[in-house]
Order: sequence, then C-alpha cells, then structure tokens
Amino acid sequence: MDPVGLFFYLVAFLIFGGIYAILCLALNVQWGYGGLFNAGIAGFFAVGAYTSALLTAAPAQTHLGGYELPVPVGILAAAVTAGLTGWAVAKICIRLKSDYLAMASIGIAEILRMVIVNEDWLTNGSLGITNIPRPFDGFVQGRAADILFLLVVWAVVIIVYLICNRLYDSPWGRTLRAVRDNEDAARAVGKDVDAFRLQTFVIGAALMGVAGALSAHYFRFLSPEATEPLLITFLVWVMLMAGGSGNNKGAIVGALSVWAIWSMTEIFANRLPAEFATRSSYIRMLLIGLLLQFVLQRYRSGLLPERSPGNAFDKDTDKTNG
Amino acid sequence: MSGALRISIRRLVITLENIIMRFGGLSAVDDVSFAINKGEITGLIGPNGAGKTTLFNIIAGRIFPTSGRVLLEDEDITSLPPHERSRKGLARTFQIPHEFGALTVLENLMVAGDTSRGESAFNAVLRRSLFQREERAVYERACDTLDFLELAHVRAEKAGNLSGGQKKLLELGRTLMREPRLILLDEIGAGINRTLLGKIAEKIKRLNAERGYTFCLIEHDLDYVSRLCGDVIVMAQGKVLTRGTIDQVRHDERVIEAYFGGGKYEVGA
Amino acid sequence: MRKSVVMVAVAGLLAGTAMAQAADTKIGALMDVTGPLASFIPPLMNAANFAIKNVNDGGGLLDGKAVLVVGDSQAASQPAVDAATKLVNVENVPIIMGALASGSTIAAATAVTIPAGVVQISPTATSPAMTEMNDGDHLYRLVPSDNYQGDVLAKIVLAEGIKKVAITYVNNDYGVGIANTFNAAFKKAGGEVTAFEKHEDKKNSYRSEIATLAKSSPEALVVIAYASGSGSKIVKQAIEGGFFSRFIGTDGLRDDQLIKEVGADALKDSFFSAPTSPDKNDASAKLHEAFNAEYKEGADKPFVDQTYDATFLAALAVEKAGSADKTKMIQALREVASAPGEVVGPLDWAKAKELIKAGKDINYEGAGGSYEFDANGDVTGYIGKFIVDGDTYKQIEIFQ
Amino acid sequence: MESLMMEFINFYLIPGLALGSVYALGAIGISMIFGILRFAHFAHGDVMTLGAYGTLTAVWMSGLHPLLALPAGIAFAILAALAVDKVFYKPLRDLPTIYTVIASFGVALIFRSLVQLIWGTQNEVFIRGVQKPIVLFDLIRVSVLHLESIAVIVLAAIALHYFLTRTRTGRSMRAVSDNPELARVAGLDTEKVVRSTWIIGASLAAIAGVLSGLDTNIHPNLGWNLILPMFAAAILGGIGKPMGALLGGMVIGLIEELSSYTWFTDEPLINPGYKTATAFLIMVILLIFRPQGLLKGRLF
Repeated sequence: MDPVGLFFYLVAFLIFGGIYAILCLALNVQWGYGGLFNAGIAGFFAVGAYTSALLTAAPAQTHLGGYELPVPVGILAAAVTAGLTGWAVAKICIRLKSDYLAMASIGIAEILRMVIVNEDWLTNGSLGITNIPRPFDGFVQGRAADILFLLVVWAVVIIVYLICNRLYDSPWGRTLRAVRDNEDAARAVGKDVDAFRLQTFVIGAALMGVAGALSAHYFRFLSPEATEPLLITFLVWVMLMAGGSGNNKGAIVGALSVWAIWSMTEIFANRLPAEFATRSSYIRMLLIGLLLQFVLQRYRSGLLPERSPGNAFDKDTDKTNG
Repeated sequence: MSGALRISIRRLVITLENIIMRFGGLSAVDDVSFAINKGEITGLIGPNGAGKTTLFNIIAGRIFPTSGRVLLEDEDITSLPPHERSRKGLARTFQIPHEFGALTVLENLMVAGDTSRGESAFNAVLRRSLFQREERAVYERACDTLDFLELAHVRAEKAGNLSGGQKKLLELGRTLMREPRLILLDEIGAGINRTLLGKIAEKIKRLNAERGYTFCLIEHDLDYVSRLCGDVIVMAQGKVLTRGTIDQVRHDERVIEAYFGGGKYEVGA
Repeated sequence: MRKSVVMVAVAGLLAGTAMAQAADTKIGALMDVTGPLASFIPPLMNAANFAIKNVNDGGGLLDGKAVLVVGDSQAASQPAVDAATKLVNVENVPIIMGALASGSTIAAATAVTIPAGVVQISPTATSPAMTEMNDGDHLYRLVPSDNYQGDVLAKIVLAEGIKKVAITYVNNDYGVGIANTFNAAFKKAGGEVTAFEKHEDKKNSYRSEIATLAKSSPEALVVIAYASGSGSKIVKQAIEGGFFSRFIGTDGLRDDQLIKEVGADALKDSFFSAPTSPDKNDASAKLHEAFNAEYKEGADKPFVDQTYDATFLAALAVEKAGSADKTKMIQALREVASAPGEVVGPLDWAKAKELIKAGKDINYEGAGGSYEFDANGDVTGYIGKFIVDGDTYKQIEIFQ
Repeated sequence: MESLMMEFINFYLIPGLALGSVYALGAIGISMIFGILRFAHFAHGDVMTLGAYGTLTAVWMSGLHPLLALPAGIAFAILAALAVDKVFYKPLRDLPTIYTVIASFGVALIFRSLVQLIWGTQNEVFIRGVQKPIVLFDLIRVSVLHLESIAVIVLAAIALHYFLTRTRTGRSMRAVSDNPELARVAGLDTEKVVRSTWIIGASLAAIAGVLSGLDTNIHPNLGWNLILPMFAAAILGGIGKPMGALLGGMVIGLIEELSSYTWFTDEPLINPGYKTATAFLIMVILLIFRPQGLLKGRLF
C-alpha cells in the first residue's frame, strides 16, 4: 500500500466530493428550503462550466471566447450566467407544481445540452474545449497542483456553505420553508410566493453554475457529456436525500458519503476475478440502485434531518427551545 | 337589515358589491352584496354548498370573482393578490389547518410577522444587522401571542406534530402577527373538542373586546355562533338569505327551509 | 452506519491489495464499460485480457505475472478522471491503456495521468486536439488522428469514381472529427458534397434525415457513425426507403453488427475504411485466429486489434523498463514500439521477453499497424479499404 | 407535385406514425401511472427494454416470429413491474412523490444493469437483414413493420377503450385517476386498481419495446433512450388520459419526423441535430400554457 498514492486519491476524492457538495447545497436551497423539484441540474451545471471555460481558456479557432481571463472571474461569470438561465427558466415555469416542474426542467436541460452539442461556433460541439486553466496554474506542477485545487474547491464549498446557512437562518429562509410547507397559508400571511420561488431557483442555479465551473477547471477539459444527467442530476438528488434535505450539513455529508460509495465500489469491483472485469461495472451499478432503495426505505429523512435554525433571542428568554 | 342602517359608511371594513362566481356552468356565488362592520364579530352561516368558503376565498383573494367588487374600507382590492391583501390587514384561517408543518410553532408565528427587511436574500447573507431590530420585534410579538394562546409550552415543537385543536389555535395566532383589520375564520371550531372550543371562543371574544379586532367567521355550530356573533349573515345556494341577530335568523322561515328543506324546526336547537 | 460502510471499504481495499502477489505487475486499463459505448466493450475487454493472457502464458511480466486493472471511464470526463485517479493512486499502475473515447481520454490525461507522470496509450482516441496537447510526452495513441482517416477516405472514394456524395455523421467527437476532414478533403480534390448533416445518436428513426440527404441524387451515402449506434439503423432505413444502395463507412461502421442487422447482400456495393496493418504483416490474421479460438467470436469487431496492441505494448514497455517504475515508461515505450529493432508481433511475448533479456532492441509490429510514434505521440498508420465478404469484411487495398 | 406529396407520405408521415406508435404505447402507461399512482415513472422505458429482451429470449428458445413470442415478453414485463411495485414503490406510497420518483430512477438503473448482466451489452436483432417495403400503386412504399405498428396501436386503442369503459376495473381506474379522494370514499379497491395499472402499463410497454426492437435493434438502453419523448407525449395528451397519451405519442412522433422535412426551402426546417429538442420544446410550451394537456388531464 502506497501512502502517497492513497493521499492523492483522497485529494481527488475530496475535490469531486467538494464539487458534489456545492451541487447538493444548491439543490438544498431549491428543494430543501423551497420545495422546488429541479430535475435539470445538469443544465445549469453545464451553463456554468461552459461560461467559465470559454472565458478562461486559451484562445482557439474552434470556439468562441478563449479570453484567458483569471479563473475567479470565470467562476463568478459562471454563477451569473447560470443564475440568469435559472431566472429565465423560473420565469417560464415556476408556477408549475412538483412533477411538472421536474419535467419542464429536464426538458430545458436537454435542450441546453443539444445547444451545446450542436452550436460548434460557440462550444466546439462534441469535440469540446481543451486547455482550460486551473487557478494558480503557474505555481505548482504535477500532482501537487491537485492539493492546491483541493484548497480552492473547499474554500468555495465553505463560502457556499456559509451563504446557504445565512440564507437558512434568516427570515428569508424561514419564509421560504413556509412557502414550501404550505403555499396558500404563506400567501395568506402576506408572502409573495412566486417571488420567493424565483429567487430560490436563481440562487440555486447560480451555485450549480459555480460547481460546473470548478469541474471544468479540475478536468482542464470540457465536452458535452459533462451534462450527463445520470452523473449530475440523479446522483445529486440521491446525495441530498441520503444526507437530509433541508439540512446544509446533511447536504455535504450526503455528497461525501454517496460519492464514497460511488467511487470506492470500483476498488472492490477490481478485486473480482478477471472474468468479471466487464460485469463488475454492471454489478456496481446494480448495487448502487439497490443501495438507493435501501436509503429511501430506511433513512428517508436522511442522515441529518432538517432542523429549525433556532432563535438567537431564545437564549435570553427561556430554555424551552431544543 | 337593521344592522346595516345602524352604521355609517366609515365603519365598514369589507364591502362586497354584486359578487358573482361561476365555475363552469355552476354559480357558486350568485350576486352577493354585503358589508362587514368594524369592531364586530360577524357570523356567516348556511348549509353545505351555500358558497361561504368560496366567498371567503374571494375576500382573501385566493380566487377572483367572475364579476363584482371587493372593497377594503374605501379601497377597491378586487384584483389584488392574496399576499398583498394580507399585508393590508386581511388575515384568515383555513378550514383544514394549513400549518407550516416542518417549522416550529414559534417560527409559524414569526413567519406571519412583518419581516420585510429580513426577507431580502441579499440582506440575509451580507447585511444581517439590518433586520435584527425588526426580527426582535416580531419575536416578541410572537412570544406574546403564544402566551395569549397558551401555546408557549409547545413553542419549539414542529407544527406538524400538534393536535388538531392546537393547529387551529396556531392558525388564529398567525392572524394576530400583523395588526389585522379583519380576521376571517373558516370553521375554526370544526373537529376539535368542547374544552378547546370554549377556549378558542373565549380568545376571540377577548380579542374583540380588548383589542377591538373585527372578525368574520364561518361556523356550522349555531350555539357557537350565538355565543360569539352579534350579527349573522345566512347564505344558501350562493345567495344571501337574510341577516340579523342569531335569534332573528334562527326563527326565520327561509332559513329553516334552507337548512331542513321545509320542516318546522328551530335551527340549531 | 455510513461510517461502518467506509470502514469496510477501507478494510476491503487493504485486504484486496494484500492479496495480489508481491511480484505481480499491474497494467491499468481505462475502458468505457458502462455508458454510451457499452456495446463496444465486451470484445475489447476480451482483447485486453487476451493480451495479458499471452503475456502470462509466455513467461509473465518481469518476475511475476501481469495483472490487468480496469477502471470504468463511462465515456465521460468525470468518471474517467475518477477511474484514472484510482488506477494511478490506489492501484499504482506504471502505465495505462485507454481510454477509448477521445473525451474521456483527454480528461483522464489532463487531470490525472500527465500531472502524475503516468504514460497513457489510447487504442482508439482520434481527436485532433490530442496532437497539440502539452502532455510532456505521456499521451500516445494507436490510431491516426481524424485528420488522417478523413483524408484517406476522400482519396478512396474518388478512386472508386464516386464524385458526388451525401454525408451524415454522428454528433460526437468521433463523427464530427472525421466528417469535417473528409468533407474538406473531398471537396478540395474535386468531389461534390450534396448534403452534410449531423444526426443524433440514440434515435429510432432517421428516415426524414435520410430523405433529405437523398435530395439532389448523390451517388452514395457516407455514414460516419458506429454500427451499434446510429450507423446500422441509418443504412437499414436508407435501403428500406430505397434512397441509397451504396454506402461508405469508416472503422466505426465496419462492424459485424452492420452485416448482422442489414445483411451482406444489401452491402455488396459498399466499402469501408479502417486503420490497418501494413501489407505483408500477417499479424492481424494471426491474432484473429487465436482470438477466435479463445473467445469463439469478436476478432473482427472494431478496435479489437488496437486494444490488444495497446495492452501488449504497455506490457512490453514495463518489461523493457525492467521495473514498474513509471518514470522509465516513456523511453521504454518508444523503444519497443519503433524501428529499428527485431520485429515482434502479437502473441510473440516469449520471443519478446527473450530478446529484451538479451538486451536486444525490439520493434513491435501490431495487428492494427506498426505504430511509429512521432514527437506528439501520434501514428501515421495505414488505412485499409474493406468490402463485405460473407459474414465479415475483407481488406482489398492499403493506403498510407 | 404528386411525387412530392408521395415523398411526404412515404418518408415523413408513415415513419412518423410508426415512431409515434412506439411513443404512444409507452406514454399510455406513463400517463396512467402518473394519473393513478401520482408519480413520474422513470423506469418505464426500462420496462420496455425488459419486454423486448423477454420476447427475444422466447424467440431464441422457440423460433417463433417475434409478434407470436410477444406474450412471453409481456408476461416478463408485467412480472417485473409488479415485483418492483411491491418491493420498492409500495413502501413509499404515503410519502411525498419525490421519494417514489427517485426510487423509480434507481429501479431504472437496476433494470438496465440486470439486462447488461444477463443478456450482455451488444445489440441484438429479431430479424436479420433488410425488410423490403411493400409498394402500392407504384406510389406508396410502406414497410410491413410500419403497417404492423399502426395495426397494433389501433388494436391496443380499441382494447384499451373497451376495457376502460366497459369493465368494472377499467371504470374504477378512470375514477381513481379523475378523483382519488372520491374514489376512496366510494370504496373502490385501490390495490386492485394499482395492480391493473401496472399490468396494462407493462403490457403496452413490452409491445412498444418489441416494435422498437423490430424496427431497429435491441440493446440495454432501448427504453431509456425513449423515456423523455414518452414523458412529453404523456404530458401532451393530458396526465391520466390514456387516449390523450396515445394522441400525444403520435403527435410527438410526427413532429420529430416532420421537423426535419424541407418545408419551405431546400434545407431541413430544423437542423436534424435538434430533432429531439422539438419534442421537449413542445412539452415545455404545453406545460406553461396548457398544463392539463390536449385532453384535459389531471393537474396536481
């Protein structure tokens, strides 16, 4: 066993885990707080990834952009364009109820995917974008660059976590949860339900864009299969359900634990005899499907269920709040 | 109709003018006009399907009438969405409790407060000091309301876990979080036990007497109505049948007809 | 509970690693086992396993056996990077064969293998972008870049006397690359392209596209797609609709699957291009015979030759380097793959091991080509022209 | 002019209808499950795949024509659907639908992995070689398969209509779909209704899978690749309206084929790369402006 290798696997594991954690936190804003069934996560992820990639990549004949802007600018721009996309989507279909919103968002994500794959002038189509930089690219070479990138990713995770926590622990978050629990009652107590949903959708979409940007910088390469819904939309949903929707810590824990299962099962699969080399991958997918059912039936409120943020004023009044 | 004559225009909270509500071919509300007097507890009664809840929904803005006007004091609010009516002081409860299930009891009340600064996502993340005073005020009002409703012991409980009666109290509490000009109570007494029913009635009376709150309530239990309401409006088949004190309407032939289809019974006896 | 899962995972990991013999050497393989290319994989997996089997039957690798460790790259960047990370860091492989799709190959290379200094040999990735990549000489491939096959195919078509074609290509890295080059080369050489349309993979009906392609009566339809994807469907529906009877395809279409779905009769006027081995080399035939003896079928499937060769080359590089030290792989790979040196071919592991032991230089001439890597890690390679012959394909001409 | 007309019929209209009939058969099940069980069944495409593979196995074992071996595939698909309903969906029935939706996503993964494990990943075909089309009056060229598809969908529509209007179970199903609260009060046997829904949905899915397999080939992603257009069809027709779903499927199939017709110029109206996007675009537009669908389906 090579400890150095294991260390670098852990680094890579945590980079992926961090990117998924951001996606999960973003979905938590939309679903956990706001009750919006967004099944088009991959679409916002892709918009963010392409925005940042096109702005920061080296100039190329094959696609638009290549402005070599600094990576943080790219990431911010990713949040803005993904947020704007989210705004447009929400403007059209925020009034739709649960499953219908899911259908509409899948449909829109698929349309976005087709635009990415078809509009060669913009994205270089299926050939993808190469030479996407990472932040601080000049400083470190080789595998050590991963450590630096890990720090960048988790710095973003912490920022996103803090943002989400502040949103949660505020009248804004409280109202949003009220909208989620009962739309009519929220209206009856003076809340503009559509406006809250719109904001939620935009904030979530922008954060998803950030995750997309980070993944493009991590791979240094971006092509349309980055929008694969199985890997982005579906997996993120599973992570949030497993971690505990409505709970930011739960979102991060869910992202890391489901990603651990997804990634580490392959190491087992590799221990099977050679005859199983192809089959082990199918068995792995089968097990993931079964595990999901297990989580849904046994841990349906997640590892860390939703908790009310508590009230700062309670401390100086009484101790009944738990 | 003597009630309407008694009061001057300025004392009307809500005025309905020729409200018609059609669903497909059916008229749920058929040319209804009446006004609700400030500072009183008005009862709205009638058999099932009379259009009472539809009318409530029209007043609260949950649905919009096919024709007619709704006035809040002198202002035409016919096309105002429900949340804006709520901000103008129109509060309501629902027939089936509409609690915010995953929120604590305290949060359920605080949500209903006026937290316009804290409801900005930008402030929530970056300028949290901006809404602390507002939040404090809402918190204190919520605590007072909990004490008033005797719900303080469950303040940290998730609202979804409350009993049916406690949920009704909570709904009532939510209407008190902003200074309400009119509180619409849709069968607040339905499906809860006698003791709690008495308690709710007492609270409503106190709110009316001590704070001068105006109520309009839909209720089936006429004894209950008689304990609370000085003014009763009777509806049947989408129309207003009559209006008066509970004793007047109880003995009104048309009311008996509407409730029992003809027999000579005393309503609610 | 979750903690215990992770604990078990780590424990299993340690146990699993302990199980492998100390003297065995791992060869990494990135295969798009699940995902959109899944239908290609079984014969390719056999090819990789067969190469490892040949190594072990012929005396093993270094002082022990060769062990193939497969990572599932799912033809997408994210799983490719994840799988490559595990191969490099957990399995500590000195060299990696794969991945198959250009996208997963590039992502794995830029994010993992290049920074980690591990040599990666893709048997099939054709993207032109790989040529210019700043890869520190770590990335190789055994098929010519799209630019090459497209150019050659244009020559083949014109040589057949076909002047007017319609082109349809699958909208992925494979289809777009070859189609663009072919289109440009064909026009430049005086051919006429009546229609140039991409299509989506995974659809059930391409009839309206085909009807549109058939306008202005081209002589043949160039189909740049995988037989197990949209390729067979397009050919079949074009024949059924009576639009085309003559088809021109690339290695993705030149698949037994096409004959299985369309039938040999309908393809008698059609021809195909695919990377191949030089004229006199019988390596391919030799490999196919042995392969089919082992697995009953599949030797003629696309990319089987290249996958076998890539795995075999990876093993040769390790043997040549004399240890599983990843830093020695670049030089070792270049030495065993290129002339000069005594020629060895597929199945010749014992001979190769002997020669390396004796300190002689060897030159692997594979079933899919002779693989003289240029400075970019690319090969020029040979392109063969194939026609349908019974249930399979026959090579009738070779271009360089 | 006439030849243009014929070209339109032969190469756009009839293939569009044939494609539409596959979508329609799948969409009926989706629409009924959505209407009665109230969730979007993401594994429905994979039920189609199972039906196709079940039939394929029966063809291999018996040597029958695929359409004759179809009952075996149908039985297999029904069994699979009932089993997953019992084991995976039923325990979640009282929870918010999101749980069941996610569960069905997982079931789709399970089905697909099982197919890959049992039958492998390579494409299979029912019938080898090209089917020569029938030529009528020197003008109309139709493939036998397309006639079969259209015949099957007509038969299915008649049978379904009969079932839903004339049988007690069928009427119960419609009642539950239209108004579940009322139906519960009326004391309908909900479990029986649920079972019938799965049986019908899975049977039609299996037929769709086999038709699709006959038209092209059979592979583990066969149904999964069709799931989104089928959802679009179900929504287009109105959720909970089987006949609407049928119509929706036809419309989506036709639009996909016709979108790349050279309507006004010599160029296809829509870049064929965007063919599928047309289905989604219609779905999204419909969801926004007429979420109850063409035939006034339920809204939740």
